[in-house]
Amino acid sequence: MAIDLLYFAWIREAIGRDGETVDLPDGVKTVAMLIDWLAERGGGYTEAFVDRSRLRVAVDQEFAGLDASLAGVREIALFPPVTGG
Amino acid sequence: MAIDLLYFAWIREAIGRDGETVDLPDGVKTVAMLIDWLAERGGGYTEAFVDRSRLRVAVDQEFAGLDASLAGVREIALFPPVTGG
Amino acid sequence: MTPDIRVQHEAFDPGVECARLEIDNVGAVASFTGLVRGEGGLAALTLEHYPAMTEDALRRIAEDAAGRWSLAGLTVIHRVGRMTPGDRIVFVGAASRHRGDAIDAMHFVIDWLKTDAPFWKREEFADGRSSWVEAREGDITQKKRWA
Amino acid sequence: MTPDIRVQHEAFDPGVECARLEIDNVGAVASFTGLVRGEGGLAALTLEHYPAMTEDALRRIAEDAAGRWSLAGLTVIHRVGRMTPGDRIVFVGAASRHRGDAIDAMHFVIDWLKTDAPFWKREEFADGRSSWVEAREGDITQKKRWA
Repeated sequence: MAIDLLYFAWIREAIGRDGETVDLPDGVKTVAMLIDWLAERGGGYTEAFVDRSRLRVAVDQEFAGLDASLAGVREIALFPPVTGG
Repeated sequence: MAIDLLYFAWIREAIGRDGETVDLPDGVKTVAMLIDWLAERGGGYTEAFVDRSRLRVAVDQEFAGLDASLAGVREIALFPPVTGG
Repeated sequence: MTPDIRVQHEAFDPGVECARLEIDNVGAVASFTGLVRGEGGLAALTLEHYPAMTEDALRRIAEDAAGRWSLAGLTVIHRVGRMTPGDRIVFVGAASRHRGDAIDAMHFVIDWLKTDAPFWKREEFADGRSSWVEAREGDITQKKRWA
Repeated sequence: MTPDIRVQHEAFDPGVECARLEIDNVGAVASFTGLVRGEGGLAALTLEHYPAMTEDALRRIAEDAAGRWSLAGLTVIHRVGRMTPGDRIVFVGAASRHRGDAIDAMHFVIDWLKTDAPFWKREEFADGRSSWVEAREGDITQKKRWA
């Protein structure tokens, strides 16, 4: 299954790109599993996801938890806690 | 003792003037006594002071209670609850 | 920080007043503007006040706010005289490093102004009636929130 | 009442926005303006956001406010891109018949915006350092006040 990933703020900087489209392996069912899978790539990915308490997620443009399912999802955004306003 | 009285809003309208200087009789020691004394004049005075729950007072330009003393006071203002803003 | 207190017949411009509060290192400006509502056939509102006391009463409220919150600027303007629907009556603006201080100080000043500043409103209606506005019990309740 | 939501690179004018909220029968306009503070040698701030989501997130917060309070108008403007000290970042304006609704709605929107809208601030300093702003624990606490 193909899914669009978007990265913001220091997640984007650590990974070195603002997004990508990936084909999910069969076993990757939740956002947490997606992050495990990405972190295994090493380098900037590992660095970006080393502290998951500082990681926030949107699933199809809605804030979600790390336990959110990936079933039927088209876009996952990964970013630090927001700091606007 | 001479004291300046000021009237505002419907107190002023009932009495028909915005203020006056009065010579206080000896027994008039508090704002409440002053009001009793004024109310005895009849007409607009009686009307203005008929409902004391709706009466507010400033003594020398500070909000005060009806029990405030008149000793050494120069100016008493009598008015309804404020409605600015 | 000296509060800027004005009691005046003239109109004021909230945009100009807010911009004036954008002082160095201010991160937050909160403002409140109160206007004459033209409901129920209201034709005009006349604001009477106690000139010798009004500015001091406003200054006391503003200084109380300045003691409770960290402020870089605080402006309170209240018009007196006759106004018509849509006219601005009152402005409170507060500036601070952080939003909480600016918003709470502004809110405090307008709540206290409603009960502790010597203004009285008289309404005139299109049909010729006129009456003094009654004080609202809710204003006392609202003010007590800050005790 | 449809909230007016804008996410833009361009500057905005709080005075113009407040005046726009002075609609018929509005008795109260409350506003908040957030500015770039030039403390600690800050040279510039860059606001990054999640374009596909930002406006919806702001609209959701605004509609939540419109459901909680009686509002005649609600404006939320957030700039993105690079800004320098003194620049305005964000504006929230609320209009209502009564002051409590306008002030509380404005306060609610800015509090929720701080935690529920996808913006991120990167600071650049005069000495060349740069860093992402850390989220403040206090912003979460502040938001929970409205639960």
